[in-house]
Amino acid sequence: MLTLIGFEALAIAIPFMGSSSATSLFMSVLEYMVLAYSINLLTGFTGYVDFGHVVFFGIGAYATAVMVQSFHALGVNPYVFSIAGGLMASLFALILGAPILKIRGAYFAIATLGVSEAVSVIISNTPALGGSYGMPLAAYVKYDLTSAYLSMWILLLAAMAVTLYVANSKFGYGLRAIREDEDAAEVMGVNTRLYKVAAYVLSAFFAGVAGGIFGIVTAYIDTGGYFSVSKTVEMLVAMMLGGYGTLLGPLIGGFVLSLLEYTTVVYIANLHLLVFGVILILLVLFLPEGIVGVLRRRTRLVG
Amino acid sequence: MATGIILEAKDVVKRFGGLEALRGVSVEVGREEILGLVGPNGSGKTVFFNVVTGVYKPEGGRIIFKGRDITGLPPHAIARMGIGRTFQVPKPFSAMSVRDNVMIGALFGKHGAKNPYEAAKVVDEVLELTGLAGKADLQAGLLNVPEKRRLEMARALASRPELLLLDEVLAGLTPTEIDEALGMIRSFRKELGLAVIMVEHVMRAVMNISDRIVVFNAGRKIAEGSPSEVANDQAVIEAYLGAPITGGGRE
Amino acid sequence: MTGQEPMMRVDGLEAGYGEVTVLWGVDMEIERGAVTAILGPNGAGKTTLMRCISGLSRPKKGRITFDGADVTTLSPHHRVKLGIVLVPEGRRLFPDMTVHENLLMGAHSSAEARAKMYENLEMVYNLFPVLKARRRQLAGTMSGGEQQMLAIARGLMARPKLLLLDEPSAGLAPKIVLQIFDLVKLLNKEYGITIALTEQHVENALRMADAAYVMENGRVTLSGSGKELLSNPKVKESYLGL
Amino acid sequence: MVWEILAQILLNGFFTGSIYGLMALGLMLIWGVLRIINIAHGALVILGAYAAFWLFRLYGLNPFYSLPLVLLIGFLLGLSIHYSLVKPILKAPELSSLLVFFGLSLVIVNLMLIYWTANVRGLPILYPSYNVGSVTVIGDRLLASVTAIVTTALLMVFLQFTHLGRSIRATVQDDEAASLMGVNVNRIYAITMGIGVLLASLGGALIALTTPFTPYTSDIYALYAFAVVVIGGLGNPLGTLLGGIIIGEAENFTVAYYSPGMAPAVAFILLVLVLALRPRGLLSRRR
Amino acid sequence: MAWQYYVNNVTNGIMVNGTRYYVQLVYYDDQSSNTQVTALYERLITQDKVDFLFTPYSSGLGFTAATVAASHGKLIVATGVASDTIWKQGYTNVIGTITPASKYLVSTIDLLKTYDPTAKNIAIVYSDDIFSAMCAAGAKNYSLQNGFNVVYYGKYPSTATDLSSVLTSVKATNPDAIIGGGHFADGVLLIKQAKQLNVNAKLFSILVATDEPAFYQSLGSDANYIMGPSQWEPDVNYPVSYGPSNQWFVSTYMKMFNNETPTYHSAEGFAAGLYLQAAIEKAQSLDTAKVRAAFNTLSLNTFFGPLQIDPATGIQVAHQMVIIQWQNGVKRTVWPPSAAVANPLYPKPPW
Repeated sequence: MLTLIGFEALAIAIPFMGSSSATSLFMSVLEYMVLAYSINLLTGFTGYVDFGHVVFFGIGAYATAVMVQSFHALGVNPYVFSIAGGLMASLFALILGAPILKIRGAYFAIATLGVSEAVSVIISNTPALGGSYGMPLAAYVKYDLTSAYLSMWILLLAAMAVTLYVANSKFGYGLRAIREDEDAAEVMGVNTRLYKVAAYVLSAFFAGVAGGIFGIVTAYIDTGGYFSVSKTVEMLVAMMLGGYGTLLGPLIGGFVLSLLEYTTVVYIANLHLLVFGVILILLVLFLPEGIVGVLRRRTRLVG
Repeated sequence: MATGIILEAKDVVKRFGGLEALRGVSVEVGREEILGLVGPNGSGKTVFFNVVTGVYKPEGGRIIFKGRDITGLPPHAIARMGIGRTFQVPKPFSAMSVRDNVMIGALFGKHGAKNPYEAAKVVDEVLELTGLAGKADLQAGLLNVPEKRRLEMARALASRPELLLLDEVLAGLTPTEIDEALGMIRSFRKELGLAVIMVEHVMRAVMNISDRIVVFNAGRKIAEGSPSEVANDQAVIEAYLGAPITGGGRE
Repeated sequence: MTGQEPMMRVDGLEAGYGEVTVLWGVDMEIERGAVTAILGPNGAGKTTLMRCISGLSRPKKGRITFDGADVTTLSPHHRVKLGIVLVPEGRRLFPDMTVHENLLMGAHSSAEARAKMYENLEMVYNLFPVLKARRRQLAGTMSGGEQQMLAIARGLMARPKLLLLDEPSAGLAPKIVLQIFDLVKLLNKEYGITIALTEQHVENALRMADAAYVMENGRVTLSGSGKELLSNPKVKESYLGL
Repeated sequence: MVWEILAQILLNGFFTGSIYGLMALGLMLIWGVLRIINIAHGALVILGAYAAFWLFRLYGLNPFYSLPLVLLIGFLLGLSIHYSLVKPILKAPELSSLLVFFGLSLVIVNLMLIYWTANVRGLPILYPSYNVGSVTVIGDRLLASVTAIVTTALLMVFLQFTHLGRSIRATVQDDEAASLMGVNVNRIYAITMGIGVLLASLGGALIALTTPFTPYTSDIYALYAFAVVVIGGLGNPLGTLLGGIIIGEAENFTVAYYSPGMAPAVAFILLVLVLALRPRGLLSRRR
Repeated sequence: MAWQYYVNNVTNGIMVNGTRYYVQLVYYDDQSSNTQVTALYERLITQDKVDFLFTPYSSGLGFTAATVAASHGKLIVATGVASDTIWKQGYTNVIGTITPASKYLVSTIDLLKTYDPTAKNIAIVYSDDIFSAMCAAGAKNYSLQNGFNVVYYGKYPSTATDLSSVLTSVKATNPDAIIGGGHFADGVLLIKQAKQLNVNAKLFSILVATDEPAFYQSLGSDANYIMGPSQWEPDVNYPVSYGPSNQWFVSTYMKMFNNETPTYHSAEGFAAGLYLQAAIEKAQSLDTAKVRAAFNTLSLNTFFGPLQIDPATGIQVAHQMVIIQWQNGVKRTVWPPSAAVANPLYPKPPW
C-alpha cells in the first residue's frame, strides 16, 4: 500500500514538473483505469457483460460538448461541464436499464452492443450534434492539459472511493449476490431489478465524465472515435487483466494495459491490436481471475 | 405449541403450460410448528415452496402470511416479510466466503441491517449456531455437502425469518450428519421461535422431527396428520410403495 | 444364477456431483438373462448408479466390468456400442424430432444396429403399434405413456445386451404402468435381453424381478431374490422410516 | 414509376437480405449447438472473401469454381479452432468464450491487415444484369441470392435427413441422451464448428463477388450476423434466412423512404427490440 | 520519407544563417484514436523535441493534433487534413498544403460547365463522415451558384455494404452528373452497383477511390470514363519554380518504395515538407513565429502545383484540384487545362 501511495504522489506531481508528454501519457493511463472502474461497477460486481459500455463514454462526450458550446461564455473551467456529461450518461442508463437488464447472459452483451451502435448512428444523423461533421471544440476551450489531468485524477479517486464503498456496503453485497446467482439473491430479499439499474447508472456516470474530459482534451468529437467497439473491449480487458469485481484490479489492469498499448504503439507500430488479441486469448485460457486473483491465491496459499 | 396460524395457503393452483403442478392445495402452518411436507418426486412440493416465496405466481388461490395476503408479491419483498428458504440443490454464492454468504442473509432479510458492520453480530451468532464459525473465511464453494447444507440454513436464518422453508436439507447426508442436522433444526425452533416447513425424502428423519405431516401426490394433498397417522394411511403407502396393481392388464 | 460370471459387476463404486458424494461404495452384480430391480427411496442414489453404469457420470472410485472387460472410464457412446443401453429417467427424448427420427437416432449407435436397422424398426413397430401410427408426430407432443414407450423403443433400436431402465413407470397412470411391467417381462423372456431397472412400484417390481437390491443413502442395505425381499418387513421400513 | 421503384427496392432488399442471411447461417449453427457466440464470425467471413479473391486474382478462378477449395479451407479452419480454443472453454462461463473469440477476431483481422494491407479488394462484375420491365436484376446478386437459398435448403435437408444432421439436432435437444444413443458429442461439436466456419467462408465468397471489402469490414458483418440471428431465432436455417431478408428489406426501405444515413440503425434497433421482448434469450420457449 | 531523402541528400540540408540543418522525421502509428493522438503529439513535442509537426491523416485527428501543437506554440503543417472547419477554430498555427474539402468537387463542376452547357441536373451522394460531407456541401453550394439543379442530395453510412436502394433513388431523378462518394470501399461499390443497376449519367466523379490503382483492379473496364478529383497526379505538368521536378519525385519515390507509383497522399506529404523547407529558408530561422510569418508572403510553384496560404487563417488558397479520368485502363489528368495531359472523354456512354 505504501508503494501505491508513493506512486500516486509521483503521478499527481507530474504536470507540475513540466513534462506534458508524461502528463498526456498518464492521462491515457488514467483513462484506462477510470473506464475499467466504470465497467467494473456493472460487469465486475453483477456479472452482466456490457459490450456496449462505450455508449456512456460517447454520450458523456457529446453532452459535455453541447454544454461547452452553450455555456463557454460563463468563463468557468470547461472541465466542470464533464459532470453534466456523466449525469447525461447516467440518465440514459436509468431509462435504458429497466428493459435491457432483464436480458441475461450473452444476450445482454449483444443487446448492449446493438444499443451503442444504434445510438452512434442516430447521433451522426442529428444535425444539432454536428451530424457527420462531428463537434469541434477548439474555438470554445483552451487546451489545458493540467486541468484535464487533475480532473481525471479526481474522477479516478471518486471511482475508487465509490468502488471501495460499494465493495463493503449492503449494496455491494447485493450486487455480488446477483453475480453469483440472481434467482437465489432475489429469494433472499435482494431487490435485484433496483440494484442492477443502480449499478448501471453508477457505472455509466464515470464513463460519461471520462468521455467529457477527453472530448475537451481532444477538442473534437465524432461518433467514429467516441463510440468505437474497441474502446469497450479495452475497458473489459483492463478489468479482466486486473481481476474483476475487485478494488484494485482496475487500477492494476488499467496501468499494465495502457503502458502495454503505449509501448506497442510507439515501438511495434501496426502490431498493437494483434498483440492485444493474443493477450486476451491467453488471459482467458490461463489467467481467468486476473492479476489480483493470482496474487490473492498466492497469499492464501502462503497465509 | 401451535399458538396461532403463521402461514395459510388456500386452494393454490399452479400450471406450467398444460401441466398442472398444483391442483388446489391448502396448507396451514402454526407458529413454532415443524411441518413435514412429503410425497413422491414430481408431486409438487418444490413448486409449492416456489409459490410461497413468490418465485412463481399461482394461477389460483391465495397465500396468507401473518394475516397478510402476499400472493403475487416479488420474491425479495416476501423474503423481507420474514420467510426464509433453502434450495434443493444448494445455491451458495460459491465465490464468496462463508461469512459473506451469511452476511447477505443478514443484510436483506426481515429487519435487514443497514450495513455490514451492523449485521456482523447476527452473522456471528448464526455462524455459531450452525457450527460454521470455524469455516467463516473459507470460500463457500470449497465446503463439503453437509457444510453446504448448513450454510444454506445459516443464510436463511440470518435473515431472521419467522417461517423457514427447508428443501431437502438432509439429502446426501450420512445418518450421523442427519442426526446433527435434526438437532440443529430443533434448536432453531427453540432459540429463535420460528416455524419450519421441511420438504424431505429421508422418511426416518421427517417422521422423527415433525409435529405434523402433509403428504402431496400429483399436485394434491392426499393426507395430513401426525407422523404415525400418516404412516398408516393406505393412500400414503400406495403413493410411496406403489399400489400393488392387479387386474386390468393389456387388452 | 447358475454360478456363471455375471454380465455386469460393480465393485466399491463411489460417485457424486462436484464435491457431493452420492454413492458410498456400492457393490452389485447383474446376472446374464435376469431382471434385476434396484429399489430405494428418492435420493438413495439409484439414478446416480444408473448414470455411472451407462457412462454419463464418472465414478470417483470403484470399478465397473461388463462381460469381463473394464468399462469404468469408457464414454457413453462407446458403451452403447458394447450393448449397454440406458433409457434414462424422465425419458429424455428429443422433443423436436419425430417419433421415427428418435428411433433412427438409436439405430446408428453401432455397426450391428445399423446393419439390422430395418429389421429392428419392424420389430419395434410391431411391439408398439401406437408408435407406428404416430411415426410423424413430434416426440415432445405425445402423452407420458407414449413417450415412455418411445424411450424404450429407441433404446431397443440400439440392440442392447443390457437394457437399463431408470424409473420407467414414474408419473404414469396405473394401466400404463402395468403395460410397462408386461413389456419388461416380454423383453426379458422372449427377446432374452438382460434388464436392470429402478422402480417406485416396489411390490410389482419385486414380484417380477429375479434379483433385487434395496438402496438407502447411497448404500446397498438389502439384497436377495425378489421373493425373499417381498416378505422382508425391512423393505417397508426403509421407505417410511418406521 | 412509383411502383417500379418500389419493386426495385423490394428486390434490392431481398438480394441484400438473403446474403445477410447466408452470412449468418454459420453463426446461428455454432450459437445454437455449442451455445457459443462467435464474435470472430465477421473476421472469418472476410477471410473467406479473401480466399475467393486471391484465387481469382492469382489463378483466375471464378468464385463458384474455387468454392470447393474455399469451403474445405473453412471446414479445416473450423476444426482447428475447435480443438485449440473452443474445447478448453466449453464448460467455462459465457464471458470466457466472448472474450476468446474477440481475441481471435483481433488476431485474424490484424494478420489480414499485415499480410494483405487495408486496400480495398473486390471482384469485377462477373455476371451481367438483366432488365425485367424497368426493374433491374443484378446478375451477381441474383446468383448470390440463389446460392443463399440453395445453401439454406441444403442445410435444412442435411439437418433433417442425414444421420449426422440428426445427431447435431439431437445434441442440441439433449446432449446426454444423444451420447446414450451412441453419438460422440465432442465430435459433433467439432464438426459443427467446421460447418459453421465453412458457411462463413461461403458467405465470404459471395461477399467477394458482390461487395468490395477490407479487413476492417469484418466488424460490420459480425454485427449484422448477430442482428440476423437474434431476429431469425436459433435452430432453424429458414428463420435465419428470413431474419436476413427482414433486415435487408427494412434497411432498403429506410434508405429509399426515410434517410439513407439511418439505415444501419434499423438492424440494431430491431435487434434490441427483439431481445427486450424475449429477455431470456431465443430458446426461452422451452421451460 | 522521400522528403527527408531529398533535403539531406539532394539539397544537402537546409541552410539557415550559414548552418546546414538536416531533417530527421519522427513518426508513430496513431491507431486512428483521438486519445492516442494527444499522447503521441505530446511525446513528439516534449520528448522527441521536434521543431515542426505534420498532421495525421484524418480530419478528426487533425483537430486534436492542431490543438496540442497550438498549446506548445508549434507550427503544424496540414497534410491529409482537408476539412475547412479546422481553419475556422481560431488556430493560427495550422498551415494548409492541400485544397480544402469544400473545394474538392468544385473543379468537377467547372469541367461539366465547360464541356456541356446543356447539362442541368446534378446528383450528389456522399459518405457519412466529416470530409465527404464537407466536400458534398461545397459541391452543392457551387452547383447552385452556377445555375445547376441539385436533384438528389443524400448520404449513406461510411460502412455501407450495399448502395442499391440509394442508387435506385438517384436513378429516378435522371441526373446528368453523379458526383460524391467518400472513401475506397464505398467508391468502388458505388460504381459497381451503378453499372449493375444501369444507373447512367454523362459524368461520374467520385472522391478518393478513383485515384487508387486498386480502383481499376477491382472494377476492370467498368472504371473507364469515371472521373475523380485529385490533389496531384504522377503525370501532372505544372511549371516548377521551387523544389524538384515532378519527374524526379515520381522516379525517386518508385526507387525508394519497391517500384510503387506514388499516390497523391505521398505527394501531399512531400509537398508539405517542401513547403516548410521553403518557409524556413525564407525566414532564415527555426523560430516558429518567424517561419509562420514567412509563410504569409510565400508563394511557390512546385511539382505539386501552386501553394499559398491565407495569412490570417493559414488555409491553402492557391492549390487546386486536378481531375483524373480512367481512360482505357490508364489514369489520366484531364483538368485543369494547365495540368492536363489528355482531354476528358465526355459524355460517358451508357453502361
